Amino acid sequence: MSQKSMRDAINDALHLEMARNPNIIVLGEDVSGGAGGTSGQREASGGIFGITKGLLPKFGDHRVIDTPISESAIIGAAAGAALAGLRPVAELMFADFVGVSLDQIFNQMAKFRYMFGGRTTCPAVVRLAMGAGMNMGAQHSQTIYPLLTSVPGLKVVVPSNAYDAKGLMLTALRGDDPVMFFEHKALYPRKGEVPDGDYTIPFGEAALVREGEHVTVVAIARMVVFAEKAIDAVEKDGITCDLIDPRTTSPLDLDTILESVENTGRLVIVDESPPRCSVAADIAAQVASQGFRFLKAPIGIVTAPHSPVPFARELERAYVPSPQRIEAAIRKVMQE
Amino acid sequence: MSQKSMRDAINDALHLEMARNPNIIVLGEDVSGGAGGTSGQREASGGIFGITKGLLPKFGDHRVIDTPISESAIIGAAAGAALAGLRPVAELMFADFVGVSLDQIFNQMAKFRYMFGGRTTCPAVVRLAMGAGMNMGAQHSQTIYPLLTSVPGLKVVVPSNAYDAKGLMLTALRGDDPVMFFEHKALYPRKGEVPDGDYTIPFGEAALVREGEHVTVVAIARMVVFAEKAIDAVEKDGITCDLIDPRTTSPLDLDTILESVENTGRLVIVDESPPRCSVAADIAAQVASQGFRFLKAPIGIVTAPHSPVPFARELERAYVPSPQRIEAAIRKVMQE
Amino acid sequence: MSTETVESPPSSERLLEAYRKMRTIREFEERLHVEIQTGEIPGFTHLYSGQEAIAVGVCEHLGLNDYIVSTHRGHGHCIAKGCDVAGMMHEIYGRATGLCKGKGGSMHIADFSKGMLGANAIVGGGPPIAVGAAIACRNRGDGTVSVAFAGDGSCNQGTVFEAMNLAVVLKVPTIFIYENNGYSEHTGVDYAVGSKDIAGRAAAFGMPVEKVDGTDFHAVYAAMGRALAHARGGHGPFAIEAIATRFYGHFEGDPQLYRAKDEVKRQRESMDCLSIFRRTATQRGLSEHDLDAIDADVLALIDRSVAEARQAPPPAESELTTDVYVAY
Amino acid sequence: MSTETVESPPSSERLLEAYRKMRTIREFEERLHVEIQTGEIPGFTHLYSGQEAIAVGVCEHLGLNDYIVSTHRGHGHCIAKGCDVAGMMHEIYGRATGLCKGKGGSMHIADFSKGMLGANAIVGGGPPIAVGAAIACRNRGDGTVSVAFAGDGSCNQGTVFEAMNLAVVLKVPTIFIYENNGYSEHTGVDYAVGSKDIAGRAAAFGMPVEKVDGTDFHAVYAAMGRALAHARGGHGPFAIEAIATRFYGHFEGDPQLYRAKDEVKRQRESMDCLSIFRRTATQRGLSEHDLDAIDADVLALIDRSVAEARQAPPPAESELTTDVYVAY
Ligand SMILES: Cc1ncc(C[n+]2csc(CCOP(=O)(O)OP(=O)(O)O)c2C)c(N)n1
Ligand SMILES: Cc1ncc(C[n+]2csc(CCOP(=O)(O)OP(=O)(O)O)c2C)c(N)n1
Ligand SMILES: [Mg+2]
Ligand SMILES: [Mg+2]
Repeated sequence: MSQKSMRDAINDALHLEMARNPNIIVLGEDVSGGAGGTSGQREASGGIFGITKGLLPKFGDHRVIDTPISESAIIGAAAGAALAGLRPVAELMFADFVGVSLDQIFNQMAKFRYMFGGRTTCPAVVRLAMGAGMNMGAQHSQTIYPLLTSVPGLKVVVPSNAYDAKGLMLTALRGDDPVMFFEHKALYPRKGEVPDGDYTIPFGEAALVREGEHVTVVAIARMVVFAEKAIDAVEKDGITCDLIDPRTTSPLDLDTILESVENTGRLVIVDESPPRCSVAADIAAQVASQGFRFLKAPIGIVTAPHSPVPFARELERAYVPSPQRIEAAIRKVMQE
Repeated sequence: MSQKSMRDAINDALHLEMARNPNIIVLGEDVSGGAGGTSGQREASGGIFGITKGLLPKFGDHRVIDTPISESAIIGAAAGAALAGLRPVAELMFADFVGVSLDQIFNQMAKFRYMFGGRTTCPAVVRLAMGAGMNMGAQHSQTIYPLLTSVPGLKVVVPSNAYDAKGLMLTALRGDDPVMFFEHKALYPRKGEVPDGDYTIPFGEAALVREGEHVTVVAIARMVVFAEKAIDAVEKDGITCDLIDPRTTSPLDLDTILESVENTGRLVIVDESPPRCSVAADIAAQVASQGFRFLKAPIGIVTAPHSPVPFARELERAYVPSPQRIEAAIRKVMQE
Repeated sequence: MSTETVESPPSSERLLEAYRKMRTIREFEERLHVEIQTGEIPGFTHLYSGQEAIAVGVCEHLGLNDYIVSTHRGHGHCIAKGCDVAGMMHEIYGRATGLCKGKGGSMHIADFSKGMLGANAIVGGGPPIAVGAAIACRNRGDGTVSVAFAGDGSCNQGTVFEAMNLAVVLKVPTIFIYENNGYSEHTGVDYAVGSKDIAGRAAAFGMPVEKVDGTDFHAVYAAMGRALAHARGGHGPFAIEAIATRFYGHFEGDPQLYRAKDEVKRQRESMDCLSIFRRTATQRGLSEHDLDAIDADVLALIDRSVAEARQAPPPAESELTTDVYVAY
Repeated sequence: MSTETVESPPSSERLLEAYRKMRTIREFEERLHVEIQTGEIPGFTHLYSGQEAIAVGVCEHLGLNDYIVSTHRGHGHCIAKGCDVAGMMHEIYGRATGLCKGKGGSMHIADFSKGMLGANAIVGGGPPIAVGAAIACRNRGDGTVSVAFAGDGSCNQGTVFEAMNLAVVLKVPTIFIYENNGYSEHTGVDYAVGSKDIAGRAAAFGMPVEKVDGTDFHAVYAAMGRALAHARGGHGPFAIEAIATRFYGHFEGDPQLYRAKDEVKRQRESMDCLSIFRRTATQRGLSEHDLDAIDADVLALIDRSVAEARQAPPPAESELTTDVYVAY
């Protein structure tokens, strides 16, 4: 057990599993870096976010593959390699780049197993760095996971902390379905206790991060951190909350959410995405359909506004759901 | 006024507006057809679905532009032409092809106006043929509109009949935002009364297709047709329904839905898409949040299953929400 | 896999096998053309008639561990790679007994036991997948290769270019087969491909290319032999542009207004790879009698496949939500 | 627009103007390099230092009605096309007074009054947009053109290939400027571009290409003159591959481990377009004194821009939901 950043925790999982399973390959832009450079130094990068550091020296360039800027080919190659017996981990770098590679994700990878009558699987992992908070502008700050949660055939992982990230990555690397592994950029440096060895966290099992009586709060990825702050704030007034981190949005652990809502009667959902067809909306709909009788108050939904992510610091700060907005939503459902 | 298919109604709108506004261009694969063919006959196609028939002879090949199979370039060119003062109408053919062109839709078109501080608009229309029902398999049968409804900056149109299709298309061609115009393939041949002349239908204004007392049914595109059958069936037992056709999912006319739910207390939503992060989920969430006090029963949600679209006739029939399933959902919310 | 070296001319056993495959493809498609008119076959179907020598000339070199990735017009590639013909017919009819249990259909036939990684209804969808499979080949180091079939129209899709560059950069054994049949849907290749040809583009991406007559099995076979020697030798990708024509419309039901009136008729006379093959068959030591016997065999196989497919059961409704991760 | 014909050598007024633009870009970037270290500038920033002669050599030919489409490394293109320098600085600081009200930032500067259709943070996002703008140019029939700037790395993105083919097919006046600065992020062009060069690819797509020294303003200017004559003459697209280098890392903060230790130092000595320009300036009838005066002017402008930008107000919170269709 040691204190590790989420960045190191994911890196750790890749190291562990690549050592264990020779079929795992990693590919993407600058996952190692330095190819064709004048210093002769490979590993000049280790991934723009450093997640694939140290893999090339250990596993060589047949397994750690730097690619040109060709996201469709990167994801397509991952899909094809998976059909041919490998277990590729493709780095898409910014989640926003699903724009240039969606076909290979949603028409190919996601559908192979079904279209081909179950005669194959497609065990590929796509890693996507997501989220606002670093003023990277409208094309480098989106959350995207709602879009991929809507696609049958994909599993979607949205860790909120280092421990979960490692365990979920190890699960992803051992599963048989394509996995979209979302890493929130603002969480990369956040540290937590992470065991050094092997452990997995099953998909479709939410974490009950906090226990309380009055309100169920469901929050995703970085929003878990913000929700904790909001819950701390309302606790001073005697309002206690269940805080549920779904960890994977597909499969979604609806049971844990419904059980909690049965106890609390009140639900607030926090999602950094714009509101329409979001995962927040998705969870709200499922509860309104399957847990309606438990609800004592309207469902509180806290999301970004329905606008692109703005650049300026002040605007971006206002864009991302804040602990204060979450707090207000909790108080509001308590008043009804 | 004359009986026209939805196909002809959309064609009509294009003819009308292209004659009126010289800045409108149409581009896509085989929108005319025959270029480079050995017969010398242009207009060999008029669009794979015949929607752009007759445009080339009237408006010439500077305005009716056949393209190679390059969807990113087609949509990107539409985006660029729109910035440069034209009003392009790009045919994506099958909606499923957003996979190979999403970036130009969601990172470019959708965001220009915002990213560039309101200094430009991007008046482009993208036409997408969607939906199951013709056994075209997993990559040619999806609905896709939930995915694009989630994107801030896009307007999303989902007509259910010929009359609306023409009026909504004329609105699309005169607006200043990018519009995703979804045409359900199974609706193309369906006829309805369509005025010959000019008329527009505003975005964000739902149609109240039927009026009733007991249940609010919201249905989208082809599902409106199926919902009518279901409503006919339950009427025999004295259950009457409001049937609301949102016509556009972005903007969404939530007010009309909320007003109706205030009267009926019961809501069933029908969406041909898979369930997760669907427009059905989106509407349910908004009602559970903003119209909770009106609800007397759990919200009924009728969607496709969370699977790709299967090929075989029997399976595809089971995939698409049927009048029977809608009827069952209406009866179920009445029992609670 | 062939016992000949990849560059030697084919044995007469192989030639007979090649003829059988080409004839099977032809009769499969000709029969579909008829059966589609009964309305029993769901969806829409793209026939490969006219291009048989390409699929077979390429695949006759391949073993079960070599991969191919196909297109929307994939029946020929499937048969050439050894997919079960009856299983294909059942699939096209949407039967539970189809190669993909009736869930895929004409545009999504795959058979992983044969190294056939799937037809693809997205134009340009296949080549990146083939490059991925080639990474697996390279990493296994067993001399296997991966082949991407792609049409002339697909050669304008960005994914195809990306795939070529990636294959060159990684030096993986991908062979790109560009089937130039003159049309993408209702548009001629001279319009849609802005450059002189497709081969020149592949060359500009940095790989060796050959341009061959796609109606001549022997020409395709020979070029593929050289491609294979190159790829198996660890020299990276190779491309072949094969010129042929399709004897039917883009899909069944296409009125083909873009084609000169007698074009198909003329092409059936001058560009039929089966007639062309037969013309020199005896010189190559094959007997007319053997070829006729194959023809009869093939017709019987197709008859049987259709008859069975018509009677076969549809998939059970429970199949709707199997073979996919689902949770609700 | 220039009164000279596109193919004649530039007048001394134009040369002074070009020098001013190049110097402005250089000082803008050098200053940003310093200011970024204060932490006051949000986001991440890609500097154009070293490539100035390309942007300016190209844009000096263009009028307000000609379009350009830019990249993530767009400051140079903006300045060359005439965007307000202070407005750009304000934008990069995220101020309400920025060219895009602070909502775009460094990677999303646009100025439609100047024909600058936008920087683009998606590699390869721009070229298709430029082809669209060229359709508008063609349809207007006013002789205007549309220019796509793209990096060597972007030349592996499918969208760029699609754009080239589409421009050739439609014969629209798009000029593709490939800025080969040797790197895409931390990867060298010799690795990522599998072919011999980028120019050869463009040629294979069917358009004329020139390869020029991108550190030599005069070479770029001359090539662009020929490109423009071609495009304005209705002959369709044209491509230029311009070789240069970037004097900084991929983005600010890049430790550049992929570059030889003294590479940048050597390049600053031998590949600095400003020194190179100055070397022959007097021969071309420009006085050292005039150039020095421009340098002083430019420094003052940059100083003023930074000082003002630091004081300028942020966008109002209401801006969060303006300039976008919103309704829920
Ligand atoms: C991405 C995509 N765009 C468009 C289509 C529609 N489409 C199907 S086949 C086809 C023509 C393909 O032409 P070519 O590659 O020459 O193959 P051929 O049909 O001649 O075998 C088109 C445009 C598609 N299926 N996928
Ligand atoms: C689609 C996409 N993929 C990857 C990136 C990340 N990225 C930004 S700049 C860059 C390198 C671009 O190289 P090049 O085109 O040579 O331009 P340069 O940075 O040298 O100006 C990459 C990979 C991106 N922004 N967009
Ligand atoms: Mg073709
Ligand atoms: Mg570069």
